[in-house]
Amino acid sequence: MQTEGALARGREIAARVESFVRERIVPYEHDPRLGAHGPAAELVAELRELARAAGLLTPHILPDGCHLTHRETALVLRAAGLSPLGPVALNVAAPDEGNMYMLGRIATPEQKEHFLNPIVEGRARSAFFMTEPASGNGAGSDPSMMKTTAEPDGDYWIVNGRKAFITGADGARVGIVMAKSPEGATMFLVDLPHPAVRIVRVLDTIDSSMPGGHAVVAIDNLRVHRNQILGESGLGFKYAQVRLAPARLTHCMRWLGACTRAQEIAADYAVRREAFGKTLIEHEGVGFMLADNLIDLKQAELMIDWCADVLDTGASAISESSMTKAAVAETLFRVADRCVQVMGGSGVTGDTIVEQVFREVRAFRIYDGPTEVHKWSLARKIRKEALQRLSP
Amino acid sequence: MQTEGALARGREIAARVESFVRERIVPYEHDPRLGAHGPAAELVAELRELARAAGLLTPHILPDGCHLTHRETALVLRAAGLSPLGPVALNVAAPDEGNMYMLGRIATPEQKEHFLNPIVEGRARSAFFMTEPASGNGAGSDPSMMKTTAEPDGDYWIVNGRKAFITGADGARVGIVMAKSPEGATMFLVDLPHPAVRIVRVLDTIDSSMPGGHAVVAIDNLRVHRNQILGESGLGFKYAQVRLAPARLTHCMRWLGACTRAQEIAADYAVRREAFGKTLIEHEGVGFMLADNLIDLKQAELMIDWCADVLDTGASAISESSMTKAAVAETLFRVADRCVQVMGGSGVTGDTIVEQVFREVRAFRIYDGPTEVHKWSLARKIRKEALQRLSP
Amino acid sequence: MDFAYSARTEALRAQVRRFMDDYVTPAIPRWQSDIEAGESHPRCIEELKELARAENLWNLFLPGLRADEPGQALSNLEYAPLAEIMGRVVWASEVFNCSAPDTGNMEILHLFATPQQREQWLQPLLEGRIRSCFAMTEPDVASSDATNIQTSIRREGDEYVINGRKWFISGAAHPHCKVAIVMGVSDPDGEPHRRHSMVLTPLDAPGVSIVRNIPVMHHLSPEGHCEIVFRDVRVPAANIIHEEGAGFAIAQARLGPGRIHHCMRSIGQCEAALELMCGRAAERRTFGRPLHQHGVVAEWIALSRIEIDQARLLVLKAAWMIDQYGAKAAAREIAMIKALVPRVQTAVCDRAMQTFGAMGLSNDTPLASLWTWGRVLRIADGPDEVHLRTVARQEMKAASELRAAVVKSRAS
Amino acid sequence: MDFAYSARTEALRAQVRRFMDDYVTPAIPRWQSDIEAGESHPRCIEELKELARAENLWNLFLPGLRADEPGQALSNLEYAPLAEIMGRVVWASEVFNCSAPDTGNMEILHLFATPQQREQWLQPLLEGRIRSCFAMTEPDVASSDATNIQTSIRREGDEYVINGRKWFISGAAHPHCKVAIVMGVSDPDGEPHRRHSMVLTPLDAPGVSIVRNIPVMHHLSPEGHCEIVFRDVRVPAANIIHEEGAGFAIAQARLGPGRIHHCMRSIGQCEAALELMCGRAAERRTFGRPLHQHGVVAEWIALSRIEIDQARLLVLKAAWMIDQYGAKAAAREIAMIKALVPRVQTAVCDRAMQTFGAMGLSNDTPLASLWTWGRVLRIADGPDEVHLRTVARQEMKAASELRAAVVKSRAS
Repeated sequence: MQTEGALARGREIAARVESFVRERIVPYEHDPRLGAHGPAAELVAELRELARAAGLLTPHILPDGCHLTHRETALVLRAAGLSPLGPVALNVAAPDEGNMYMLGRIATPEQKEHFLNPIVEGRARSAFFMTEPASGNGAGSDPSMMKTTAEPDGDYWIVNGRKAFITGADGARVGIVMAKSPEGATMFLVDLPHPAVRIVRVLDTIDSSMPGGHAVVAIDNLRVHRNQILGESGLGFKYAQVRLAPARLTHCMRWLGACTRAQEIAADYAVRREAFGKTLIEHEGVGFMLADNLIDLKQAELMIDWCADVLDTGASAISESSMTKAAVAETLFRVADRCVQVMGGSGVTGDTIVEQVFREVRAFRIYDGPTEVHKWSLARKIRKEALQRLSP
Repeated sequence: MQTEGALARGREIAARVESFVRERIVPYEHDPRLGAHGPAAELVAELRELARAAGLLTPHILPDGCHLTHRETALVLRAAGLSPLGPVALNVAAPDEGNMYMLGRIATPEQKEHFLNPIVEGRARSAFFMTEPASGNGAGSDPSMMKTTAEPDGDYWIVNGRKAFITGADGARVGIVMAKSPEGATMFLVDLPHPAVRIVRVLDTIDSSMPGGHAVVAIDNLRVHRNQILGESGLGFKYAQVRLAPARLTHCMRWLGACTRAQEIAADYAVRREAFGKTLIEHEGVGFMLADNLIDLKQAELMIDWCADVLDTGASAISESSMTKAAVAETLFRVADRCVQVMGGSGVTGDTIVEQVFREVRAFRIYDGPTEVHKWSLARKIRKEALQRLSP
Repeated sequence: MDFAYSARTEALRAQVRRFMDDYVTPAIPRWQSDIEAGESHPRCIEELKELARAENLWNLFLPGLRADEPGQALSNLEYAPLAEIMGRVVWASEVFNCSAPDTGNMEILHLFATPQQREQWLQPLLEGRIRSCFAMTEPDVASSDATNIQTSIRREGDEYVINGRKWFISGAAHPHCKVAIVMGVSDPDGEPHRRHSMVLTPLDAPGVSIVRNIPVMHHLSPEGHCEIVFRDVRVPAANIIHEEGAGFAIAQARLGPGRIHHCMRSIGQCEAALELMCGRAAERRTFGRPLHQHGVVAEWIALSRIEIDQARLLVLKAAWMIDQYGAKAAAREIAMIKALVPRVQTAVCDRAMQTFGAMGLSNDTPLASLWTWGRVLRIADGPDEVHLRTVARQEMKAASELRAAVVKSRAS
Repeated sequence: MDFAYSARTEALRAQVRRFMDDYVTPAIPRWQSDIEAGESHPRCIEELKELARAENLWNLFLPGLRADEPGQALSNLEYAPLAEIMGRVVWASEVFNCSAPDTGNMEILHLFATPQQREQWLQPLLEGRIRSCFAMTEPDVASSDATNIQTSIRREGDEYVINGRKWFISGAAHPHCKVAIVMGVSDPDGEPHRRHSMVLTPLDAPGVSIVRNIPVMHHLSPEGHCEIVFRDVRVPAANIIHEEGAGFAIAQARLGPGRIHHCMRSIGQCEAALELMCGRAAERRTFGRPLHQHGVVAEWIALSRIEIDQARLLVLKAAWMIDQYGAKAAAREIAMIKALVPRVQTAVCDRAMQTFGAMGLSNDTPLASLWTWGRVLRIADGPDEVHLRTVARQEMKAASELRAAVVKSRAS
């Protein structure tokens, strides 16, 4: 738990981010360069130029390379998320934000210089090649079933495998590829595009906020120098854990921002639109949906802040972030669903961001671990604790 | 938001309360003196003697008459609530706890001496005579429709009316009676029992934790001296507001404690009991219910702490306490319902407190404002804010 | 396909409704005051039974009722809407000799009773002279998996010796309750589904003790949900039902129609709760308008109507399937309604209680008691989860057969 | 009461199912590639239409179809299960000349068309030579309250002059779509329910412009959900449907059977989604066992089956009521299914998507698209809230009549 005083820095940045997003980024929400697979590269560059000029690019990483605390990050990313374009514009979007976090903690100075800095500067996008196709008994979201291999070859490693749902792979300049070496799971840093890393196809999915969309990727005889191993061979899962809880949480922060804005839009609509002789919000069916949203948004915020506090103590927060991710994804989906319903016909068109937020949050209930996987691990934790209580 | 340091006092008291409740009070949970209308007076006295001996009676009021902060109170009342008998034993139960809070802030020194001190000392119970019968178009939960009257008669007032659902009226020694004087709503302090204040009947309700149950009361020509007016004539609703948000919140705290214990009991049951070849908790249907509870309990806790923080700033927290009361009552009911389901047949018997907690929390969704009344006022707040946003 | 009740059903519905209006509803205050006076079997019941039998509204639940047995034989589909009407008053079924658990017990005996069992137990049950209970659930094991049942039924010469503990034995506290059908293990080493047997056990046999009448959700039923201990209870070997090892199969068979009855009674209770809710919503005003003009209350009313009508149709379809194809073919539908209807009942009653505010928590309306009873039904006779598991298994089986058929038809 | 489909219905179900298996399903890839190539009316449709018409699987939705009109006349109850089968492939209804909004339009014209209107529009529609759209919803007003409709239809001599903006006009982008039935205000000072009229408006009339095909939930329908502007559009006065001021009444009447069709198609989509879910649950393993052995997935399968079966029964009952007593008598049931079925569809599809994990978010299965379509249906044609309001009003009315009857019978 952090005092108000300690959060002042984060509040100040968040306030600037909020004004910037509302004034400069929101007008781009109907830009024709927004495609089914996310905003086009040219649009991303244009938005980032605005953020750079405002001194707000990558606002959660300080000039000395330190990150804001997780609680401060929550304030900033919520503000960035007020538009689905905000996180991309400010360079706090997935997967770059999580990748920067992990590289900042594990990469060598040379690796940082070559791979991390361009991402931090908003000049390069990155992708995290972990998930594998479910068909053919690949890993899906279960990392222990990974089939991609890395075999040593002198100073080099040869990587082969198939990856699926790789967010932002199309157009990324930095790849972090997870493969199984003789020592175990290992991460390799790769310059992209690379002829051995082939985008098989970019999926058409219901979400559309992330540049490059989600790709199926084939890796055939990718040759990587051993200097490009992130950390040590065999410790890939350990590093993934470093990224895991914070990255779950930053998704929650961004989508909380988006749903907060959706609620504003829905409330504004409901006080203007009339039906059956009164404004929509005066109909209890509508007013109660918005009241439920008010409560749900507050609960999501409190869960995020709580989990951020735990992370700021230095704990890994594995189960806290599971609780938070499962609760926040489901809660925000209900919020977005109600906003759609309040908006009626306008809610299912692209005329406001409500429709997009609804689709995005639906997807969020699945990526970074479906709700059920988190509950499954929470049930195991409860079991373990009850057994300890009964026979200490 | 309060730092860990500032909460140390509350934590220390709460830890002692928790041990006391678990070790000394829980064994009374099958006491035959627990009736349909709450624990009998003799049992209450016996439990309070234990608390007094342990130095834990009325633990949220310090020897100098000051109260713990609301955040500290949350810690202490959660611990007290771990048994449905805990709050009564420790003298932090409704309605006494809220009455002590209000009297501590508004009563004159003489009134405190006569009416407040016996309650603080756990020697007297009190009742708050506000709600009126719904039939005959009485007030129900809408205080502006109050029909009980107070007419001046020299130095005295004559009070006449009908009250309903008066918790703890049967057996109370201190009554706070709300009536409409020519100046408006007014509160009168009354010594009970009193021949003019007649318990018409004590209702059979689904809850059973509160001594004296809930009574229908007839007040006929009750004569009260003007010294017994609480504060000023006509300011009754203002004083009720003083009590309102904190009393809502302490209900949330106590029932959070009770549901926390119900979850422990259900989890312990689920790791021991077997069905279809494995323990219950290994069945996902059961494990997921307990995981949902883990999340819900955390959300309830966070809402309570947030609202307590707002109260501790000195704000009236009317809408924050509406959000919290509505959210926590519904959330805890789901928790209790799942505990019943996990426990199977045992869950619907009195063999554990799970069954009682389920009934109590069902009632909590209605008293202190049904969930829908809170949502109704939240919807109005949203409307007001949206209108301000649109035409500032 | 036809959604209208048959002419015969409509006539019976009118008759039962009239009987309820003329005799049962007016007797409620007498019943209530007898119960409050500690009477476990209010006197009005026997008077009403005579009236019902005189109108031949008797044993309506038993499709196989023989011509020489009292009452009239109805199909499950014909009986279901009558059970709905009876269900509106919790104790009314007994008046028509249609109350659980006797109905299920009579069904079993009708199928399997020896001439001696028939004379000793079935005939008095059909005539409403005695009542019975069904002793299956045990406190120490998850009894929704019937193979877990542990009570021992050991053969010794010409007798069976019963040892074990049962709970939630409904009806055992009724003063007319004379016999229990006890399920237990007769062959501990047998194949799991052939291990159990059922024996008729007189409640006055030495060694049978009713330990307590368990308050369920804080409510003490006059007929009881009892905990019973059987200690070295000896019954004649002739008291076995059907044959040794048949216990599990009989238990399975027993459940179908009984669940239809329970569910239809619950539907009747839902209708009663919805009527109360509508009445309250019409009369009571808050914030300047009647409750039914508050959108949330209107929505509760609408959702309740939708849920009730859907649930009724599914229960009726299950009844129709039992009539047409037998209880086994209707196993999926029976599991569906058992998982569904108690949820609907608790949802509808919960909304009705909320509409009544604090009054909904009191016994001034029947809602709190209906609601808690609905909550119990989500657990009694197998918790929701067990029935959903059955439905899922059947669905997976059907889906895999369908996929196989598609593959085959493409190959051909 | 009988829950079996009639022999005729069973035969037709088998025939339609076979037609789908033999012709429609195999054409899906061709349809898909045509659509991806930008074709708004894939060629396979016209081929399939000829085959369907040859089998007389044509105009099955219209109970009043005359002997001299193409196709066969079925009751709503007979057609409903066929709509369920057709609904499994989103574009299949057109093959049988049973697609919305033409079905509703043909119904109206069948009732009200003048001989000239019949020849010019109804006959080509019945023969599947043209298509039509229904222009009611407006962006600027809450159109679920039809009295809000603002488009002006002004009489000028022998013509009507139409001015207004409509949106979500389904089918308007279909290349064969030739005519819109436009609802608008013809008598602004009239009594609210007599203010509106409907006129047949050719889409090629000067002043009609299709402003855009609105992507709905990020999905661009080839047939379109269009925004259309009418600016000083002139049509002959003879294009009025029925009479001036009849617009509101016709709009009400049009909705009943159309909602049955929509709902039954949705039920078919639920069945398709459940099949996919079961298939995935059988094949995919996580944490060491197949998904269907994970309790939560099994529960989803069971709940989906229960919800689908209940919803189907309620839709069939509504169809039966329309056949037996007319759409007006079935108004409550129609509102119930409109509020219910889209919720069931989104719930079932949502679970199926969750079972597929990330793949469920992609177009590699039809689930995401079915789910978003179900979500749209919770708003299109009146949001849930409006229909629940209707149900609640009917229920309050029924309950108050019942209370009055009880009071009266007690008094007598």
